[in-house]
Amino acid sequence: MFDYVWLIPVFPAIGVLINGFLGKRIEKFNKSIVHWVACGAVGLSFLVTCIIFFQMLGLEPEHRFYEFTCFNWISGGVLQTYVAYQIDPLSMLMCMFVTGVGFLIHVYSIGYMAHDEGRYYRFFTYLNLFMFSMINLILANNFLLMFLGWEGVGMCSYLLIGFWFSEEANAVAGKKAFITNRVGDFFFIVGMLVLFCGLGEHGVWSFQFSRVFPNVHLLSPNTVTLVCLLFFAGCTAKSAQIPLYIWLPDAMAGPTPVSALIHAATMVTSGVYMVARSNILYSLSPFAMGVVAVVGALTALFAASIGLAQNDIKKVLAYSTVSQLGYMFLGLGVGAYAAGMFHVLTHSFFKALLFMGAGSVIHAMSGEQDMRLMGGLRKKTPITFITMFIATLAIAGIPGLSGFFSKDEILWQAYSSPHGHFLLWLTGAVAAGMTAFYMFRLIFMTFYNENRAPEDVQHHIHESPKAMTVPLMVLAVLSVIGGYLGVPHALGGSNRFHKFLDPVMGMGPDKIFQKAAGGSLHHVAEGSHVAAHHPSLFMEYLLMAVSVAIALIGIYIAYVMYVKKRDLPEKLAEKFRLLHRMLFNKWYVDELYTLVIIRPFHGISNFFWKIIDVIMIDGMVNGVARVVGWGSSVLRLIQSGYVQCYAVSIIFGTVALLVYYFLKIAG
Amino acid sequence: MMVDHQNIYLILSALLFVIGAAGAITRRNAIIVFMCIEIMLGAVNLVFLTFSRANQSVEGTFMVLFIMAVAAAEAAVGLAIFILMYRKAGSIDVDRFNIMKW
Amino acid sequence: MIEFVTILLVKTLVVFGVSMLIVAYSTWFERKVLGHVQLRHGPMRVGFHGLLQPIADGIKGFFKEELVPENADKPVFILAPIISIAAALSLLVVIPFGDSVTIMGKEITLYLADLDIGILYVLGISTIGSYGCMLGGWSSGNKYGVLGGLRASAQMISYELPMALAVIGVVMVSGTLSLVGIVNAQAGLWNIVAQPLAFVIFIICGLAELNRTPFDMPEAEAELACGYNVEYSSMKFALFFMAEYAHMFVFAAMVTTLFLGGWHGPFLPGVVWFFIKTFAMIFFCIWERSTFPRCRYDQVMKLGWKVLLPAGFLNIFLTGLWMLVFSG
Amino acid sequence: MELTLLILCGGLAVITSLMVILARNTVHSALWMVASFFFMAVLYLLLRMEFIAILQIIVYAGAIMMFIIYAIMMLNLRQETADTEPVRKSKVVGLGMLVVLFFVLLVLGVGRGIEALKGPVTDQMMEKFGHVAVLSNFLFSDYLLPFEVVSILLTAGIVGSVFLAKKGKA
Repeated sequence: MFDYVWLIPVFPAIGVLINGFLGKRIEKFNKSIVHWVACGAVGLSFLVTCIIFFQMLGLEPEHRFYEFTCFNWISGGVLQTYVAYQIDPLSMLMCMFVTGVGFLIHVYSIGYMAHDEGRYYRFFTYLNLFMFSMINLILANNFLLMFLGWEGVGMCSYLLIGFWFSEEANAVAGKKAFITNRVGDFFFIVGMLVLFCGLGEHGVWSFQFSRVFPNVHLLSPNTVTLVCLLFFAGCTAKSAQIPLYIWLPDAMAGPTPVSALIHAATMVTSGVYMVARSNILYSLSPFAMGVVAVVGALTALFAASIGLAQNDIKKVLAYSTVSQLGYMFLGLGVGAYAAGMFHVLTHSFFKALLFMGAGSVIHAMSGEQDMRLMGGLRKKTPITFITMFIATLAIAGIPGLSGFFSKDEILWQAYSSPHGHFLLWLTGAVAAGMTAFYMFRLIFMTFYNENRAPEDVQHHIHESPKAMTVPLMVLAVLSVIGGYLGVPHALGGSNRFHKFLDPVMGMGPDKIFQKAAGGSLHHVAEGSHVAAHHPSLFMEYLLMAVSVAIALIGIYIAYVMYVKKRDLPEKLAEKFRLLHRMLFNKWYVDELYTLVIIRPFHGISNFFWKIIDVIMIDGMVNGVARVVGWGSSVLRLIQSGYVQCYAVSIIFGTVALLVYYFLKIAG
Repeated sequence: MMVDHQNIYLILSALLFVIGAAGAITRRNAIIVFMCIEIMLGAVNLVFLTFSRANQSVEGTFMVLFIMAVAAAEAAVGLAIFILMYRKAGSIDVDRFNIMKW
Repeated sequence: MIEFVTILLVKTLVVFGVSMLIVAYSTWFERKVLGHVQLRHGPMRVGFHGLLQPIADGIKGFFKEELVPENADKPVFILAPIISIAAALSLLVVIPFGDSVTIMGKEITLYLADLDIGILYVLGISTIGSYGCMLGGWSSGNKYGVLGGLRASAQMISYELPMALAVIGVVMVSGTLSLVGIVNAQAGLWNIVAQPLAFVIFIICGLAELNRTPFDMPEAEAELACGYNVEYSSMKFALFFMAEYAHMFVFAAMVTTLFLGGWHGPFLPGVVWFFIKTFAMIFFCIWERSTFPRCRYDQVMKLGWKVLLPAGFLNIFLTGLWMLVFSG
Repeated sequence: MELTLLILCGGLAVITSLMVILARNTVHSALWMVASFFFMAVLYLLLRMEFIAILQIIVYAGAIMMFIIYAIMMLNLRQETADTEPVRKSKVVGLGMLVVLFFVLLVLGVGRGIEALKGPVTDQMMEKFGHVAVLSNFLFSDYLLPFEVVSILLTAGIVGSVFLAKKGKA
């Protein structure tokens, strides 16, 4: 079955082709065919993924690696790139939840987009195209194909954010996302080329993971650090980290399933995936890891603080996503790659659920997104409420739910791993408290108290259709049980998740050098995840308790402020006016960017346009044209328009050639 | 029996080619110009066949086959153009058509 | 060498003589059949049941006054009937009247030449024949004549194609372009069975090429007052007339050769079979003339281009398919 | 015998071709052209290319010239229009160039081209590739692609001519 791995990306591609080329007609003919095709494609992908996944589970851990080459893609000199897919625990894990969550969101979209006449097929085409790109990104066995997927998801994100492009704000948000991502992609591609050339110096001209990673020890430490930082710069854009996170909150302009699929569950985690995939590289550069960890921790805190004061339900979730992504990078940065991936997994469940729940709420509120105008939805939309509540508990890190296990593991690693530090833990813990606060603030403002919406909207409040609620319920179940994949040793679990990822993750620098000495890649991976120094079990319990306590405090404050004494927020805002305004306006980061980057950029562009382009380049081009025009006006005199004159000139040329030939052989 | 008069064939085709070319550049009736071009093609065909035979290879023969096919296509389009010319200008005198200039 | 030339000469003379006789008497035959179809007697006065009528007609042709219109292009006017009859007679060269016979210890083939490309020769030369009609009509300087000539050429061009396509089907089945080869290939199964569609197409196209009713556009008496040969008289007209009947004979012989198995047949000698089939075809030509009304000109064109041409392609396609499937 | 035939038909081909460009009457020109094609066909026959020869007659004499005469008749172009304008200089120059061309061709082709020969040519050898079966074997194997391309060209030609000659559209 491994040889059929190409089917996974091909199904969505077929969906794209069908809906993309014929969608307009199909939609006119029968709308349900469109979503049957799209969901069917992703569902089949998911099915194939499942089969391969479980087949892989049946193998010994050291055999869980397989490469399948489809065809030669780029063949130029030393560069031989194939469209080839790689099956290993990491890629299959990502693929499982991307296709799985993707499928659920496709189904959810059927209900959510049902009223979008005429563009229904386009939405599903984009979604399928996104799935295709994302699968390529994940399954690729080389950086170039990964980059193709990387760009593809970026493009789909742009298309989907600006899906309702008739409103200018949406189009602007799309552009913002696209341009910000371009900046990151630029770094990514530069990093890729530096890596390629750096390895090429040592005779390894390849983008292929299975050739690059076993050879990274050949690189000089500076090169490794440079490559890692460039890659991470790419990730900051795609995975919305400081300083390039600014696009993600605006990206909420897109339809809610898009926010759930792309901007919460899948695409934004591709940066995490990329770092996890290149973990060997990062292991070789402690400095780069430090940067990743610090940026991740700061992002987690920073975004959480903004989330405290937002009123738009989707904006809150967006900043929450940024914050959670920060956690993942914190995990990666301290060398806990598996923990980071674990959080990717659990986060994708509850964040997709939250977004879809938010979508359901918005649906119920006839498109209203401001939480100040909501409230009291608990009774009218019970399923949405319960599922969202579960997700909120999960994200807040309440013990027993998935978020707890993954977040706690990251925090523990931030403190305990060789790369960790107490300050990192503290930042993370504070951010966790803030998370609990703003998430419950969201729940309380939305579902509790009385409804503050206008009369006519209130009448329309209703539970969403089955297509929307069923995915919610599925995800709710997953949010609850998802964490039990990786119950840590401290809580009596066996931490299966880590073991599963070990063949990919467990390659510290020392192992690489061992490998260079002659050992085989996957054998050394076995059992290597034994940390060098191991703080006591008591410490682990203590930190766990502290973080849970912080979360509970956050929840309690939220309860007090938004249910009990509802005038308290006003008063607090009055009192700490400056802080509130800073938070409310997102620390003025967008304005700062405008001032520091965009304005000068406009100035330079203007200079290039007015001086370089108009005067110099156009001048040259027009000058050439003028010279040619003058020459032509002279030459045109021999163009009489009479066919026979032309024939004579042809004969003249023939005679001249033949005479030349004759003279040449004669002389 | 030996078959060998290549020189005569070549001289003949050179003559025919020059005759055709002379007609093509001097006659004013487009249809006659067209026929002269056919004479030139015929001369070329003769050379091809002569050398095809001399070199004992079929390539020349196939060249001739394809030239004939192209000539047929050319005739169809050419005559359509003549009819169009006649319809537009009431004449197919090539000296009256010098609009193909700028 | 001498012997070879002698035999060839004798054969040529025999073929020419017999063909001319057939041509002459097919005019009589046509008038008789037409007469009987229309419940008349046809020519009865000259000889027994008008048997000497063709000879009388010939004499009349020789002795009538030669007329050349003032407006005519004289060289072309004279050339036109010559082209017509010459092309028709050239076609006799390749017709396989029968298999070889042994006379005085010599094996003599009953055809003048077995060309490698016989069927192409027939198609090529029969096109040349239509120059006669075109030029005759044009050179008379008569507008009916010009119209007739134009119609003749348009009709020739239109019906050449499906005819050639029909022949291609036969060639595919037989695997040779030689007429003798095609006849030999029908020893077991006649092509009319193997190629029924081609047969129908060939017959219709042949009638159109012969300018016979219902396709006698170039000379449609009612509209064009005899068309291309309106200004012709005496022997020049007679040549046109002869060419027409010679063409009909050649057509009948070609149908026999291509579809009806040529000289193949039980009991009787091959030559006899050949002539039986040929006369049956000639009779068919006359019979349908008396049966069908004349088509309109646009109908003729439409039939050629929109029905017969696609049908010809279909036939080739089906033949190819059939060969592909059944010959492996 | 063969040489006589060659010189006779070659001479006639040249004379008829000359008549094509000298005849004043367009139809006469066309008729000379037909005759010229016939003599060319005989020349091909003398080269043992009987298939090409019959194609010459079918394609050129049978189809192309038929078209041309049809067009001449339809457009009623019996006489060329009277020469009112003076002969252009370029035509005179062109004729001069053609004379040079002829001699260059003679020197180049006749003087040197024959060196490419591969020895004497026998009739048996010629049988091998003037024959239809041999030609068609090549045509449907080695030359299949050009053959198909030519078929597309012909289709394009038909469509193009129909479009061009269609009334009221162009």
